[in-house]
Amino acid sequence: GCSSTGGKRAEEARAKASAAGGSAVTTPRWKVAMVTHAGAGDAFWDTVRKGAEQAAAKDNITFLYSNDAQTQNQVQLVQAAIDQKVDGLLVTLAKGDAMADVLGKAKAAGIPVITINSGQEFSARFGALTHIGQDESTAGQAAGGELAARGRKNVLCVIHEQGNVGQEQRCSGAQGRAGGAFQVLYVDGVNMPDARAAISAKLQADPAIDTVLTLSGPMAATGLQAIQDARRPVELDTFDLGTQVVSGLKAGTVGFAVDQQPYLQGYEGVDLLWLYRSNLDMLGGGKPVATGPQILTKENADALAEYVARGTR
Amino acid sequence: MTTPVPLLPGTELLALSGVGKTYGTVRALEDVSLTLRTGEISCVLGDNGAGKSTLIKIIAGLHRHDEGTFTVGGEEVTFDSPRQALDRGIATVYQDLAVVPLMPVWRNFFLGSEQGHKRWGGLRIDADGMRATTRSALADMGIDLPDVDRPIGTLSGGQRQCVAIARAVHFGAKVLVLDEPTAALGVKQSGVVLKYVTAARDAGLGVVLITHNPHHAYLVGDHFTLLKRGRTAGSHPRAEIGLEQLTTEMAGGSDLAELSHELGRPSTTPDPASDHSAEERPQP
Amino acid sequence: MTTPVPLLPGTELLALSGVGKTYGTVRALEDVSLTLRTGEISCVLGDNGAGKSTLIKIIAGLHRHDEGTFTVGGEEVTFDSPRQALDRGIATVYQDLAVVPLMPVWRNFFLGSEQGHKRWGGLRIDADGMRATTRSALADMGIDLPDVDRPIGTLSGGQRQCVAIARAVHFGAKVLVLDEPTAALGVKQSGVVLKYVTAARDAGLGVVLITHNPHHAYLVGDHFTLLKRGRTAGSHPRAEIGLEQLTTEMAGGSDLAELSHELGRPSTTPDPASDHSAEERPQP
Amino acid sequence: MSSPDVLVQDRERPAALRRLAGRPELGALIAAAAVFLVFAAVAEPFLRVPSLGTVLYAASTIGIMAVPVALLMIGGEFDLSAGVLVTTAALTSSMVSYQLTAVTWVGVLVSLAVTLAVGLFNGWMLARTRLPSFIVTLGTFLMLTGANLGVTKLVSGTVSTKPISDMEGFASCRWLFASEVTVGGLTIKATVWWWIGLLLVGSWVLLRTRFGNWVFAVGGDAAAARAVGVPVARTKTVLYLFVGFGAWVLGQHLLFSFDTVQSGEGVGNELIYIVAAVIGGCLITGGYGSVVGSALGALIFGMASKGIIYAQWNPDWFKFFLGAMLLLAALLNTWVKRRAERGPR
Amino acid sequence: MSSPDVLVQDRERPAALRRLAGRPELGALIAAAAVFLVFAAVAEPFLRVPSLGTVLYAASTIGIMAVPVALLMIGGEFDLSAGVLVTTAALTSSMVSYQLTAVTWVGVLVSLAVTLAVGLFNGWMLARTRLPSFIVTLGTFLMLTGANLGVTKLVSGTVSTKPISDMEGFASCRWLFASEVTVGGLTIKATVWWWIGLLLVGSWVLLRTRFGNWVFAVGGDAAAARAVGVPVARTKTVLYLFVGFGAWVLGQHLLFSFDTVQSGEGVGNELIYIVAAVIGGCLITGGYGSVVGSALGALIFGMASKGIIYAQWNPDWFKFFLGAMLLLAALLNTWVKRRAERGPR
Ligand SMILES: Nc1ncnc2c1ncn2[C@@H]1O[C@H](COP(=O)(O)OP(=O)(O)OP(=O)(O)O)[C@@H](O)[C@H]1O
Ligand SMILES: Nc1ncnc2c1ncn2[C@@H]1O[C@H](COP(=O)(O)OP(=O)(O)OP(=O)(O)O)[C@@H](O)[C@H]1O
Ligand SMILES: [Mg+2]
Ligand SMILES: [Mg+2]
Repeated sequence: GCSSTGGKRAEEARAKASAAGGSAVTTPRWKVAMVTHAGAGDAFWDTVRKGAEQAAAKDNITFLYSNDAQTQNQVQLVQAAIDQKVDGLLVTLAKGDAMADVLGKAKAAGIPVITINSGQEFSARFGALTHIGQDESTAGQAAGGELAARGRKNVLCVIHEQGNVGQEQRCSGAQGRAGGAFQVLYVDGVNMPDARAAISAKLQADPAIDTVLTLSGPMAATGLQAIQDARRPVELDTFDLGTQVVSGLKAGTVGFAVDQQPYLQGYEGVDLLWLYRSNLDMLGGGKPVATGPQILTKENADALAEYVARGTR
Repeated sequence: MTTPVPLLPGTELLALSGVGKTYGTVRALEDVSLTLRTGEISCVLGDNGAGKSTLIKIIAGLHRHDEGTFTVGGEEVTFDSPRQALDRGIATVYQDLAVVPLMPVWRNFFLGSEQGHKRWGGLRIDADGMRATTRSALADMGIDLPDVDRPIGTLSGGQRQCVAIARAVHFGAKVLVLDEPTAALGVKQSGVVLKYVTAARDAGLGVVLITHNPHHAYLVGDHFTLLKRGRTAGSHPRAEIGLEQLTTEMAGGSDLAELSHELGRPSTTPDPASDHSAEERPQP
Repeated sequence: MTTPVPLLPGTELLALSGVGKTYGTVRALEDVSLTLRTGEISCVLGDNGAGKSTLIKIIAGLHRHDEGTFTVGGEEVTFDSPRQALDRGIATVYQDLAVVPLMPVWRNFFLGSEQGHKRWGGLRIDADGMRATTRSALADMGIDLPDVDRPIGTLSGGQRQCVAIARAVHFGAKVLVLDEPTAALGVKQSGVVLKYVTAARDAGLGVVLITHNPHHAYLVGDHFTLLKRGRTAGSHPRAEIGLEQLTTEMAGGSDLAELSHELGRPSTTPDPASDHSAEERPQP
Repeated sequence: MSSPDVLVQDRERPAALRRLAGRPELGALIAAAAVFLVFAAVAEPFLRVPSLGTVLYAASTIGIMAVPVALLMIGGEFDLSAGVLVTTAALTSSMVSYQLTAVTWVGVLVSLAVTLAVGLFNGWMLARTRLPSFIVTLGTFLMLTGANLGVTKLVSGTVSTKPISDMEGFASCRWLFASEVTVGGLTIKATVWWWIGLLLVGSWVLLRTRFGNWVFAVGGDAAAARAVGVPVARTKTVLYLFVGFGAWVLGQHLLFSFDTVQSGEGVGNELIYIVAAVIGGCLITGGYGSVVGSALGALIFGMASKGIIYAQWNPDWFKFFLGAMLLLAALLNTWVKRRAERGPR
Repeated sequence: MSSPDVLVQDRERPAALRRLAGRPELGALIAAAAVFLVFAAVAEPFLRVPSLGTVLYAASTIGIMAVPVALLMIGGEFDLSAGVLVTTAALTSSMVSYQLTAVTWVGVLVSLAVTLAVGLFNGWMLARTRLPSFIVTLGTFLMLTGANLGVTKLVSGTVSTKPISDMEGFASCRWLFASEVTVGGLTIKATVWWWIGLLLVGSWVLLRTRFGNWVFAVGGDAAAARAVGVPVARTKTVLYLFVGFGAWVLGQHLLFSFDTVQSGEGVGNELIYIVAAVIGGCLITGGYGSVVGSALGALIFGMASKGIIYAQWNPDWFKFFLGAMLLLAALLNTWVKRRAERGPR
């Protein structure tokens, strides 16, 4: 049951499972909790969750999801999962050191932990079985390299959540490799009109900017609007996908997208926990499993469109 | 001025019978009855905390009574809001919640009864007309306020009271209810208010007047109800009671005269009878 | 009771001279002077909006005067806050901002002058002691309130006024300032307040008393200042003025007697002299 | 007895000046001018014509909501749900049109019904329970935040809506809510017209109608207003409906200019609307304020937040500058008002 | 003349019951019981002993701030900067210790100085400018949010602080602010003790001291309080200092239990503190409320937010449930209070 591409197969598995009146496996009904540092209503995390849910359906697992962007609340949510005596735990480590204590408790309670998405450097130290995800700095560097390769001279990196470590890492990673001038702009990610006006204002203020680098799918869409408002040929590049990113790639308004396959992070997380519990398997022997960065361009756009529309890429 | 009519045998405007009211654990009114007819001024007198304001608030629709019946024009009612009382023609001046401090004087004056502009079919208010009306209504009471756009909170206590009274008189339809209207007023303004009250009576309205001043009450009242600890301690038509008796009943036997005696001020009459009751004494 | 002392030649407590005050564009006071000595009751009278409350607020430290000088105990002062006035022994009862409605009666009574518990070195307040004091101070004024834990906002208008007065009297140090203390009070409570005022005078305090009631004023006052449109319209020691004259000056010539004549009520004396001035008439 | 007898002297001052000095928005006007001058001095791009369009757009997206929020505040109440209600409006419109495969106008109308229903709920809860509006609308705020996400996931399967730009009626809706005209380099977005329209209507209603009088009264002293027969609960409910209407307009703009809507948006904007109203001279306790002032508040906010970008100040400190700006504007505002009240001496 | 003469009849009711019925926190107590019962019925893990520890911990991290915020609200003012001030406290402590390579106690003390200084600034601005506290503290809120990020980036080069767990003094600081004791499966964190301590002190000060009397007075009617000589500005400033103190305690807890601090956190928590205070019976307009009530409010919030997790309700609807919970608790609260006031009839 270890799959690395898409949810199609998982969906079929689930369809088969439900047709058979149960799941595809015969292990007992385990309970796995995933606690992320996501804000509410974030498209990226929705995809992660979808992957996890589909794997859980297939593996006869009760899947519990909770999220909170604040460190102390995320810690409390992990603690609540431990209180519920779950059989496995998936945790994001965006807040690094802060999770040390509570993951120690999970270990003491005998709950296997896999870390996902961010915090690769902490994963092993906190006793996690493995880490599945993308190192944000590496992803940033990949973006920077691609920017340099495309000859972008003056890049504006748009951070939509001020003080978010992962976003800072993406921007600074890109800055390190991009070569040309590089600036950062903070916008309010939950207020799109304001973000749009802010990016336009920045483009108006600095005519030298030739590239806008956004850090999420929805922000890419807003960035495109702002570029339109500025009436200048500015290229937009982005992290993560989204319907508008894909159509942008197709139309040529979006240069490239750095993808980390969020679906895979959720799906594999659950699936690896199931494998560990049922067969004591561990992929890569416990070494971090990278799901990105993957640079997607116009060439990939057509192939991706269907999956993005479905919400699994 | 019209000739005095001690008790105009008009139609009954409102009647309370056996009314009671409890606030939480405080029994403010108990078994109080009162009838008001057209062309009659009914005075309610009593000590502090006797329940006078509570009685008025029931009539005005601000509080609901817990016991007894309250009829307006013969029909039993329980008001849910002052609007209902106003709609039945009961206009009230309250002792403590008269005005909205931050609003200009003229807006306060017309609050709830705004005057529409003819040309706009009443949708748009006629601000200038309302300003002018307010100015003249106040001037009639001896208050000259060229700038009726001032927030009413910047007026003196008495001036505010005057606005509230002028408003009630201006819009008063059938019943005018006044809670200690003259308390904060000077001699002159008190006189004006009392004149208004009699004018309203003569126009056929019914008036309920609360006051601590037996002189003011006796000057205009047709009927006197005395409250004590929330209960009716006396109910007399004018014919049955004199000012002296009224003052004595109100003060529970004591009086300022007594006090001035105690204080031993030189100006005080050694006469044990109330100095205030002088007007009751037979003419020399 | 002590023998009357028309004007006690005490030391000067406070003096205003040529004081003026403007609110925005409204000139509320202009060139007003007033002197208060120990053992003296100085009454301020005037029409609505004449500036009486403004004068009191300057003395109490609530507003600053714009013109003139204000000396307390011979020293020129400009108060920034009521605290400074209180610290110099000036206790005030205001016409409109007396109490904090949501606070229990006893907390209001002691507000700003809380009584510390002996055992706690004054850090912890002596709630029971304060409750008992409040209860007895109110009982002395004829208000029986077993539950002094009630929010003061649920008291009747007059009861609230009584608490404010009892408080000022209780904590009054050298100067007691009262703005229309008897306006909302019944005959009995008014009497109590006037007795307090004279008792304070007899104890050597100075009292500034504002009232609309010339009878109350004349009953206790040693000096009378008349305000009109913010200016001094008259300033008389008791010896120089009679009640009748005072009433006439206050009312600007008109009077209730005149009014009752106009109204034509049967009880009114046809005597053109004020019915109120009866006490001034030589004894029969 | 009817001779004028009370001293009220008005100092000699031109009537127009005196009128202005007494208006709640005077301070905001001067603060807005000051903010404009600061950025005109330090940020060269700020004065360019296209920049003006950007600033106006930013101000209008705040101002559209600031108008009803200011009216509500004058009426003595808060609405913490105003921010997410905008998102609710956009989500509803999008999902209804998409799911029914109907002309987008259907979604637009259903969305109006929903926002008005939320306004009605707020007003009704307030009147029935007599809870403070802070609590009631905080409840609605949380519930709407949850429902935005929950319903969207339930209906669309993802946390954002599906694109509807290829649907019938989209073009005309877009024209109404999200078009733009460019005159001599200055781009004016549709939101600016909506803003001006709401401003005029709101201001007229507040100052020139009976309902406006009631708004001042219920905010200044609800008990006194009730005592003279003003329908307090109904007045407040209408104000909440008006907030719903504003949210609907802005929500449709959001939808028809961005095509898809994220369900998590809008949180926190309610505070910005309130700030605009307060800077514009509304008293937080109600009973005093102006609609025009709220527009000036929105303009100050728009100029400050975009001016900092034009001035290219260190972006790390963006919020710091914004806070300092806000405090300074508010300070200037009160200082001016106090000077004006004291008169020309 | 001194004979009691006014009707005040107290119905026969046990004194203790009457006392309780009049207390502001009665409603919150019953609402808390109701929330507890709901989750006890639907969520099996909710009743386990370790869960109790988790709920208590969650409640304490709200409650520590809810105590001073409630006092401030009783004193008639808001503090929107309370949420980010906690982060400021943690950041300052961490960075000072790290940059000076000093014993962590140095950072802890400097942090206390900084939070108190912010409180002082809030109080001083309020008194000097007479702006509404909503605006003043919103300004501080934005400025602190910006400064948290700006200073951290300036000093640490990143948006979070460096770990300090290997520094001298860390262990003792951790013991004070972030230790835990486990008794029979129940883990009690240090924050719970701090919470109880602040609760007792706050409640005692409010109800039993002269200062507490002033707090009620300045919130109930600042003008009246000022008129009887209460130092209004000073009283409010002290309340802001107390908020600063609470933020310091919670900030140190965050630092010493999580080792590093993210500079962008804390935004939005100020509303939760206010909610806890209001559910606990504080009047939003000031002058009425209780400290114990704020604790019940924090407990309700802690139980609801964790109970939803234990009950395994759909997380998409989390906020919706939370909002509904809040509204129901507030409704129950007022209903109980009104019943209690009406007496046993
Ligand atoms: N805060 C204020 N702002 C503007 N004008 C004011 C203010 N307070 C009082 N005034 C005005 O100053 C004048 C004097 O008012 P003041 O309150 O002193 O009168 P008063 O003699 O106490 O009247 P009353 O007997 O009615 O209480 C009045 O015209 C009043 O409208
Ligand atoms: N809202 C309330 N809650 C509780 N008790 C109240 C409330 N309003 C009035 N009372 C009590 O009811 C009694 C009657 O009050 P009311 O105001 O009717 O007296 P009143 O006759 O108008 O007195 P005054 O002459 O002093 O105005 C008093 O004991 C008062 O304390
Ligand atoms: Mg009364
Ligand atoms: Mg006065």
